[in-house]
Formats: sequence, structure tokens, C-alpha cells
Amino acid sequence: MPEGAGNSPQDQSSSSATATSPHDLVMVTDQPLELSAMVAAVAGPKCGAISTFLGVTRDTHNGKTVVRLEYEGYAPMAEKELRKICEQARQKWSIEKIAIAHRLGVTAVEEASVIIAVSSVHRRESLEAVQYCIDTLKATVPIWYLEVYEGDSRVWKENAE
Amino acid sequence: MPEGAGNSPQDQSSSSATATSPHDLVMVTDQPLELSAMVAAVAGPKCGAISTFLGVTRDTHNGKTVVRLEYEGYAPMAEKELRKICEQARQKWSIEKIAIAHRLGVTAVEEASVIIAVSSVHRRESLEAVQYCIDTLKATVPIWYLEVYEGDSRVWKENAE
Amino acid sequence: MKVKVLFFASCRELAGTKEIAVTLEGAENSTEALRKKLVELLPALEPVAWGITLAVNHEYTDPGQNVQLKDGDEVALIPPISGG
Amino acid sequence: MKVKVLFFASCRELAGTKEIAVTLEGAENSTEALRKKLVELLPALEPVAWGITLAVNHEYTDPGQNVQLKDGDEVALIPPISGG
Repeated sequence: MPEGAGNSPQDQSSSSATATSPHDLVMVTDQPLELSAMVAAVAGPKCGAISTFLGVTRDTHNGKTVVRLEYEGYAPMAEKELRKICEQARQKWSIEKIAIAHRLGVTAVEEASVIIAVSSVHRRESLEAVQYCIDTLKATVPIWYLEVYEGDSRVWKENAE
Repeated sequence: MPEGAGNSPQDQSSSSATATSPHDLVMVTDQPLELSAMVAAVAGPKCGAISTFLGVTRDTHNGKTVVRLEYEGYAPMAEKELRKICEQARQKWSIEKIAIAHRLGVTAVEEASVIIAVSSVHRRESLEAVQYCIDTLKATVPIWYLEVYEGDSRVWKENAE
Repeated sequence: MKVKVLFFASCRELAGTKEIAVTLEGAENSTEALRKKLVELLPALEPVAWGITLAVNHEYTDPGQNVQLKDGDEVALIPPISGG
Repeated sequence: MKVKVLFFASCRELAGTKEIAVTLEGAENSTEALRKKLVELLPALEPVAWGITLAVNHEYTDPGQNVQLKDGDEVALIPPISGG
């Protein structure tokens, strides 16, 4: 999410951002993800710990060179599932704030496809919750990607776990 | 670590940065920590996952309002212990890169006292290693802080766990 | 009654479209009937239509569950996901 | 022989200094002897000097371990840490 006037997470023209509670931010967007904005969304004077996870596009898969990934999502349902993840995480841990953003569209090598940020008073909660969030996201959120290889072949991928 | 010429993690005048292996960065510094620089230090085309942890100054402790924290460190030994943490983490998990930076001196509320970034090919390793790094840091690295409260009283703190 | 059916990813490529409106007659008001109807309308879906996960109005349904549908429902065919 | 002794945090405040050079005579070449000497030189350290963790040349020593010292060693008094 580029910096500048009108470019807060809620302002992205081709994305939707919904707060599940006043403390959570979930979004799917075709704009590049910005870690500092995600951290700012969960920071606060009560937060002693912020844990983040970035899923990033790699340059190889099964020995083939990956040129880019193309993400597709069922956006309204993806957001609903992301909100559920936030609620479930809050039931399990005492959390200050959560922010989850998933990229749609073309994601180049070394660009982030997903960023999760969780804040808590002490470290254990945010460290555990961020694992929970990415594990659950990969199991439940209706988003797909295809890998585009050198030579232009392409494959729709499935999460193993 | 502010952006600009000569301000890479290795260039900080009042800090020392040492790579334990070509892939790890450890530093103690009196300059503000910069998350994007830490993430850049561990990113790479083979990294599918980057996990980070930020320890941040909170505004209260035991009901008292904290004005700031003041960190003091035995810098050369702190770096040595940080390098050991990197080596131990690499023995336990398959890791691409690690970067650990600890702030010394005055750290205001909502400023980071420590940032750890770990990259790996798949998510599990970086998620687990970053927990290990902060847990071990808190148990072994010779750094201390005192809390300065409103009304100017101050207390040297000890890590509970 | 009419339901909106959405196709994503590999399924979208099979169907050749992102979305269709499907009219279901009388007793055809269930997901099982819809699967059958989709194969009639888009025979290329035949390899996947029976086993694929369905979401109705943004909620997952269980595999093998035959869910009642009503006019205006939105049904999505959800191939194995790969987000994150 | 001479060793450099470093004080940090609460210990530094007790000692009133960050660093001193300590001369150890003959058989005084161990951390136990150093602890005793420190209390002689800086009586304010008395409450902590016996139990406090010592690091010699940037390596922790075990509590109760009596470590041999040599000329030029750097010894640090390590109060309970609070980094991270």
C-alpha cells in the first residue's frame, strides 16, 4: 500500500478493508502490501510485542524457475473467513490488535502475498497467534494462486497442509 | 536506523554490526531500529516466509505510567551471545537468514527495543525460530533496562522468564 | 428460482466463465440438483462438479451435504485453496 | 597481574563506576579472590559481590564456579538481565 494522501488501508480503490472489531483489520487487495502500515495498524502504547508473518513469492518450485504468481480470490468470502480467524484468535489468546492483508493479482518474486501482524502486551500471545492465523488462513480462506514459470507454463497450486 | 547514504546497519557510528555467517546480522545500536531494514536484510528469492518479532516499550508497568526505558548493554558480549543464538537456531531449523538488532539508550513508548527477523523457505522454520531467538535472547544476552516513571522514579528490571 | 454460481481458479478455466445465473425448477432446490444442472449446462465441469467444495452465501458447506437453496442464493465452486 | 572489571546497570550504580582495573597478587588468581578484592575496594558491592554472575572474556561462568584468571582478563559483573 503506497504511502501518501488517501492511501490508508481503507482507501485502496481496488481493495476492501473491513474491521472485524475496532481492533482488527482484514483486507484483500490488488495493491502491493506494506509491512510498515500493517505494523502501524496494530501498534499502540499497551503493546509490548508485535509479531508479523510475511508470505513471499519465491523464485523456484520443484526445480522450475517461477516468474510470478497470480492470485485470485473470492473476496467477500475471503474477508469473512479472515474475520473469523481474528475472532478465533481472540478467543484463544489475549490480543491487542490483528491486521491481515492478502494480495490478489500478479505478485512478483520477493513480493509479499500475505502479511499478518498481531500485537499483544507480552510476547507469547502475539507469537502464537500469528502462527495460528497463517495456518488457519492457508486452510480456510478462498484464495488461489497459479505459478507462471519461465517458458510461460502455468499451474494452479493447492496448499499441502 | 534512518535511511540514507552510509546508514546501512554496518555503518552506524555508535553501534556495531557483525555477521555471524554471511547470512546473519546481529547488532546492538543506540540508533532507532528500522523494521524494513531488518526485513530487507533477511529477504531473498529463496525465502517464502519471513517472520519478525518486535519488542516495544509500553506505557505502563504495574499500574505506573512509564515515560521511557533506558537500555544498557555489555555490547561485545551481547553480540557474541546474539551470534550464538543465530548458530543454535540454525542447528535446530533450516533457515535462510537471521537478523537481530537491540537498541541501547533511551527508548520511548511505542519504540522498538528489539527486532528479530528470520527468513526460511517454508513458514514453520521462521515462525519457530523467531520465538526461539527472542526467548533465548531474554535469557542470555547481557542487556538491562531501567524504567523511568512519571515523577522521575526509576527501577532496574529483571526478566521473569 | 434463480441462483448465482461463481467459478474460481482452475474451475473458472474449466467453466470458461467467472459466473452464471442458473434457474432451478421446482424440486431442484438443492446443491445436489445444482451440481447435476451445472454438468448439463457446462459439460467441461463434469470431472469436478460432484466432489468440489461448495460455498453458499459465503459459508462453506460440507462435502456430501445436500444444502437447500433459495432464490437469490450465491453459490461458489471452491477448488482446493492455496492462499497464504 | 591485572584484570579489568566492568560494572553494568544496578551494579554500576552500586560501584559508582563503569570500570576499574584490579591488581591481584600471587595466589589471588581466581574469580573467588576477585570477588573478595572487589568488596575490599568497593564496599558498596558487598550485598551482591558474592552471588552475582560473572563473565570472563565475554563468556558466562557458572555460579559458584571458581575460574582461573590471568593477566589482561576482562571480568564483568552481570546483574539479572532484562533485554528483549
